[in-house]
Amino acid sequence: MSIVLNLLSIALAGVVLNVLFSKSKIVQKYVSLLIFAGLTYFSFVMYSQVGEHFDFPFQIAGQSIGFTITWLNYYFGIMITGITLLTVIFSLKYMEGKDGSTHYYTVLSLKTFGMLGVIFSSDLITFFVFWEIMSWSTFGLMSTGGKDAPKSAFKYFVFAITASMILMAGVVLSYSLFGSFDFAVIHDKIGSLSLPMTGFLLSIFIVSFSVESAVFPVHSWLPDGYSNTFTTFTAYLSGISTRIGIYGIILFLFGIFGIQTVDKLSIIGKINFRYVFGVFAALTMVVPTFTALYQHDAKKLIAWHSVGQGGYMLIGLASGSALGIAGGMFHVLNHMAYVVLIVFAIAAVEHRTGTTNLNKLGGLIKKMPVSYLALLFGIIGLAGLPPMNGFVSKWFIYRALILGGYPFLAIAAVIGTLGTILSVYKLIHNMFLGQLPERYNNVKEVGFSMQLPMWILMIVVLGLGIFPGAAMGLIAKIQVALGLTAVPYSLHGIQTASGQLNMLVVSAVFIGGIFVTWIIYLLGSRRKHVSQYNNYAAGNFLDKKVAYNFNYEFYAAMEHVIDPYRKKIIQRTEQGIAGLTDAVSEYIRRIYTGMINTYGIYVITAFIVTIIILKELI
Amino acid sequence: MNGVLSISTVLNFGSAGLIVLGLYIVFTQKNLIKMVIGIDIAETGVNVLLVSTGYIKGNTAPIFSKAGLQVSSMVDPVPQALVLTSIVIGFGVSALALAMIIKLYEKTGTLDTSKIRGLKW
Amino acid sequence: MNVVLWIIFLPIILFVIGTFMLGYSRKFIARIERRYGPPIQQVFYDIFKLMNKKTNISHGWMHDIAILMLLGGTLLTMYFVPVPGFHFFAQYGDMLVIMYILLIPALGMALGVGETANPNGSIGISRALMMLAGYDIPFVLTFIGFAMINHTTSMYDLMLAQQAGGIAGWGLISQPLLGIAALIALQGMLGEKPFEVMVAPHEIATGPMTEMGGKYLGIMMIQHAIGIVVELTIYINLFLGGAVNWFEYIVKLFVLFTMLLSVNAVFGRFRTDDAVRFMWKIPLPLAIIGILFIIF
Amino acid sequence: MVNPILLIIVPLGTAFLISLTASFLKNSTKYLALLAMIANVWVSIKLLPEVMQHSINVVIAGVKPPLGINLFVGPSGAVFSILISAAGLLILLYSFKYIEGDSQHKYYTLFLLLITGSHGMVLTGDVFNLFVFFEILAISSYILVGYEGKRNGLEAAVKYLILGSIGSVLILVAVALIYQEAGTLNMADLADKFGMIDPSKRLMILVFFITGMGVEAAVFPLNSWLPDAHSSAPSSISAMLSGFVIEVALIVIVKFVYSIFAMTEILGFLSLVAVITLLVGEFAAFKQANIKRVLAYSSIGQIGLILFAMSLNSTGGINAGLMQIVNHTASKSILFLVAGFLIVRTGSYQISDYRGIAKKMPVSAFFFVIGVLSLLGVPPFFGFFSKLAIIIAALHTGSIFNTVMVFLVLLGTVIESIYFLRIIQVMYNRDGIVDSVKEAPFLPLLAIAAFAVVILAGFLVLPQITGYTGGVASEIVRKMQMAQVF
Repeated sequence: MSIVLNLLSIALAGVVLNVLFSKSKIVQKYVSLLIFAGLTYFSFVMYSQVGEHFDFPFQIAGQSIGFTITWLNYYFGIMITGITLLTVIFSLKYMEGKDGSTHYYTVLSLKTFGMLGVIFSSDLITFFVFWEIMSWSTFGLMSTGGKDAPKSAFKYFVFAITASMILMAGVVLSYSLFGSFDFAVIHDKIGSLSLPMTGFLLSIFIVSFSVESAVFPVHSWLPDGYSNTFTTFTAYLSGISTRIGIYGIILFLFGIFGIQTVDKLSIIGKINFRYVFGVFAALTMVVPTFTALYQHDAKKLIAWHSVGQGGYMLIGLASGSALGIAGGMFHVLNHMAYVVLIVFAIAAVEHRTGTTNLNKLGGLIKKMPVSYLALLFGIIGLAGLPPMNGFVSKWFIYRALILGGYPFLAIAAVIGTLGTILSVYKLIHNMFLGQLPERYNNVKEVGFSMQLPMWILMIVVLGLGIFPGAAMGLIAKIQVALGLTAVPYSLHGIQTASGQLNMLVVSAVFIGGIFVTWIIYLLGSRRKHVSQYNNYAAGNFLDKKVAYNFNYEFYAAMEHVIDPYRKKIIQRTEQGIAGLTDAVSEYIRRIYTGMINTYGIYVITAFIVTIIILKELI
Repeated sequence: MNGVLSISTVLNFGSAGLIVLGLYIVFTQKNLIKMVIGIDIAETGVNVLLVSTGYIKGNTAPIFSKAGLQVSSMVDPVPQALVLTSIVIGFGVSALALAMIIKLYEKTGTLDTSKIRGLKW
Repeated sequence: MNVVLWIIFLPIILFVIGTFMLGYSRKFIARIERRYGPPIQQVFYDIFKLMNKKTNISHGWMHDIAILMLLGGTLLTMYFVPVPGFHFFAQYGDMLVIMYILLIPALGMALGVGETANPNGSIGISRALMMLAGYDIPFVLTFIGFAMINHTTSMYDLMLAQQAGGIAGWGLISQPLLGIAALIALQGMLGEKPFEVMVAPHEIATGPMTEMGGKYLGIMMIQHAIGIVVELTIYINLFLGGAVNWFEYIVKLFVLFTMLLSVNAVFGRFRTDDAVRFMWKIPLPLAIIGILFIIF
Repeated sequence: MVNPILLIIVPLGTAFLISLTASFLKNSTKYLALLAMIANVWVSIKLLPEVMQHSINVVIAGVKPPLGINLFVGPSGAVFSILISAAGLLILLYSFKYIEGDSQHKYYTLFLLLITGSHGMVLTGDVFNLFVFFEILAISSYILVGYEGKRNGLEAAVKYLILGSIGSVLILVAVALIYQEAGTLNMADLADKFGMIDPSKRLMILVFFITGMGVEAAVFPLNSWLPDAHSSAPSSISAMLSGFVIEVALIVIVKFVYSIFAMTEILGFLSLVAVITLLVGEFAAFKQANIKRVLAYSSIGQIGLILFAMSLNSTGGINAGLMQIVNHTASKSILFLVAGFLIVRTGSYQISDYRGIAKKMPVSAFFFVIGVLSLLGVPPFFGFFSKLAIIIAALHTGSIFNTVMVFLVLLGTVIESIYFLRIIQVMYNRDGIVDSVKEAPFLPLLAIAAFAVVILAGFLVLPQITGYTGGVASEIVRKMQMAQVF
């Protein structure tokens, strides 16, 4: 019995059991905990069976369909099951009071079932079947948990159904071109295809995956979709759900089409396919990060950032050099770790204070130190500063872009990073720093079951930051499996001829610096702790009534500079398309006028037209 | 003179004219009952066409009324059987149509199709 | 063996140079404003006084850790920037690492000031970060330009490449556009007058330093001194061909610093959005044109 | 060897038996109808295995073809009889609880006449006999559409009647021309002789027949009666009309074009008309507020899809079209039947009034979702396999025209999924205002469940189904010969 089937049957059992035990909440919670623990165990144990193939008993259109385990889907498998387990542990307490928890756990296990099916599929049909299950369950996931969750879920659905229809066209087109759905067969026969057709087929697949991974022009569904639902779902979705699109891009760009064929593709002679894809990735990095500055809701801010970080992964893949691709893949893992950590911290704050509105929070560091620490680790990772993991993959991507000769993509990456640093500080400042409002005086830290995932993720974020080699080994195996040159890595960084990154030394020197400062710090006399109201206020006094934070419009000046350039092109085009469909359907609806005479005239005109046309044909 | 106007061409064009006339009535008249009459005219036109297909010049009706009648001197009986059924069907449909129009008149109070447009778009 | 010696003495040497430069800067600006100004070693006295203050107000544990992060980060950057005679750590981290480590002190200060819960501090930090976004983009672009020419991102190799070409090999001369853009960006990085939006004593009561007193302010001044030297050294290594011996290094430091001070002494302060707009309207296009020259 | 003629005689006989015994059997006439339907299902199932080997030819009243009327039961006849009788049986069970009132027996008589008409059209081997069964089918559906006697029902029935009569006039002209030219009415004989007729006459016959039958098969310009008729008929009847009546008319056209007229050059035109029908159906349904009108327009869309599949001039295409017919019959019937009780319980046709109904009618809402998902072609449901087969068949031809058509079909599916999802979102809305509504009774739910089983378990028996539909496809594509009939 293939291990993949164990995974899928456990996930499916999760769905069934949750529905059965919908009445008793306790059993439901621990059943899903058990299910996801089992899933994680199996996905970790799977490394021994990489390369094993399993066929389904029945066939579709004469083609056998099945699963196979490769290093790439092993890598994604661990991420999916790991994050789902942490989300479930976190939501044991988080979902306690809320209604709709049956729906919550059922759809979560259905989505995991869909995602695992997608990544382990070895042919286009299974890929498409589980892709549909996944996108429908994402819609189900997103439609609960907030007052305007259904509206934003509907918006996601419109994008998702278009993407899956394009994907279906691609699946069947490749079947009719190559006569088989199997990835391996298509990989071998891809060379035989004419260049424009390969380009057309590749762009079909890439477009449908870009919709799922929120690349620039088609990203507008993500911020509302991810932030209007339960905060734990925001973590889960921005952590791993959009990265299945990235998995698709990696699989098709490198696994099936292969880097050689992709490099042969070029538009108007000079600009090759990867560069065009890189430009879109660059836009995905810059635009969402600066929109994040404007957000005053924590979840929306992070949702915009997960769009921006998706741009980093894509630009890494688009650079095409071994370092860049390794950076892109590594960034998927890093991003998952720190973004889920950040959103767990936001969820903890929401759990205690009931709001994620940045204008109303402040000073929670005094009451929720662990969540503060979690958010701090997360934002350092997100901003990509050393000792945290975000820095390592960004360093790879930067080096690949600079040495690969893509200056303008590197410029976009730089702009993106700075935008991230600004908005990320706003997040931690408005929530945890500044004056603590009166109403949050009795706020307590979250319980252990919510802290445990935070601690685990903190260790992962810091651990991967200092010892990136742990994950680089797996990524090197993936690169070799995909036919790319692997990056020479070591436990604490990489050693290439043209430059070396040693995170261990960087962190050691940083600790050394802090130690020296600590000694200087001890030279001075003891510090005196004072309350927040004992503060400089230009001669005036601060007390409970007048406590005020500088939260509202934190970057007013930057918004002042950027505003003229924000033309909201995306929103206008979307409204345009929606308006067009409405107008067309309104016009076509009017054909059925209700007058029987006009219906008769329709019949006779049809009769005459048929005669005229068929006269030529026969 | 009579070579050109052979009876079958006359009947063909006659039935075509009747059908076109009937359909014309259906498309232009606003009154429902006039439309049913139009349909009836069209159906009679078709029946004429059906009967005319079986016509063989100089033969008699396909009924063994007298002794000694040869089958070869009879007109082709098959289309006539068809016309019988078609007439019955036409009659049935018109009866049904008129019954429904009466009920519709009770409900809407008018026979004018431009006014009976409850269901549209 | 001498690596360990360098590791111990480098911070002290740079602290001394930095503090003298700050003292010199007060003297230099005073002279321009036709007054004598405090003695060169005044900054030493201030730091010494602050470190021995009895009452050190702190608003929480993050306030203390922030101070550690602040100076710790600057020391980290200091070790990675090659200085004449000592470039042991340069092999472990290249220019990109340095670019990012530069941000750690800024983040540390931001967190500490946020903890002090003083609105003036928060306004100062938000201005500082906006200014960071302003000057950092052109500065990194100039570095990207150089890295593309020499196909390496290690600062030490870039420095050697410049020294190979003698005076003509200097970054400022071989790529004038990038050099000028970086110079203007450097002005913002050091927080000199036209871009001194974050300290702005008249508007937001010295911004981030509002609630810092006693040894906290002392450590901040130490950090400020070492920070200035490190940032100037980065510019020297990239654009003025680095320094072979210490004498050349100190001369370049003072000449460069004087140029920046002279600009600082005569200019008023920009409004924050004007400062950012200036940074994105002058140095950024310059840098982009410079890079275009390199590509084509 | 059970005689296929039973499929026609049993419902016809029972229909008249019911009207005779209505006076003293009162409301128990429906059980008679049930018996007739069960008999029909049993006969058609027994027929299927035999028919797959060789087609059965039944001679009526002793007169051998080409003069006498004969039933020609090939695989297509058997498969469609199963489809008609099974769907008819389930809808009949549904009507037990749906149709009340003392004039029930009229409903069941017409119901069985409709079944007779459908079986007749599919089984007959004679062109005029086809016209007669077409008329039986048409007349019974006119009355059934206006059965509830409300203003909308009657208006729709009258419109349907007038358009239907125009259609039957055109068909009758075609029959007359066929007899005039080919001198025979038997389909097999006609197939042999059709080649010899001179082209202009062939064109006239073809156009008259297709336009006439097209009115009933709801092809684009001719289907203006469908939205009114299907939305104001009682839901069980709209389920039957959308379920298999329009599909029967469509398969007759396809059978004539392929195996009798053998005019495959016109298929390009047919697929263009099909895609136009699809797009018109989907776009018109996009902004509807009345739930049954949405489903009616969606039927137009689906008919467009089926016709597009069948006009691909390949056995794969027809096979895919047949699978889509099975899927459409099952899922559209579910949607109409669920809509039926939605309307009965909430008393309104407007979708906006069903806000949060899923809480009060969870089972029917769940079945509604399954029906929608299968109609859209979402995997594990049967609809996915039929849609996949259609697109594979379309892209296999490799022509650019078909690739463009496939993208239009996919656009249609996107539009379709948007307006269906809007309905589902309204039904599953959290803050439901619908309060005093109770679930639909058990028997209708059982009927709907039976349809749902077809879609859910479809992929388990996929090889068998494709086997039978493959037989039908190969029979249609092969040109009919006189030899087959003897």
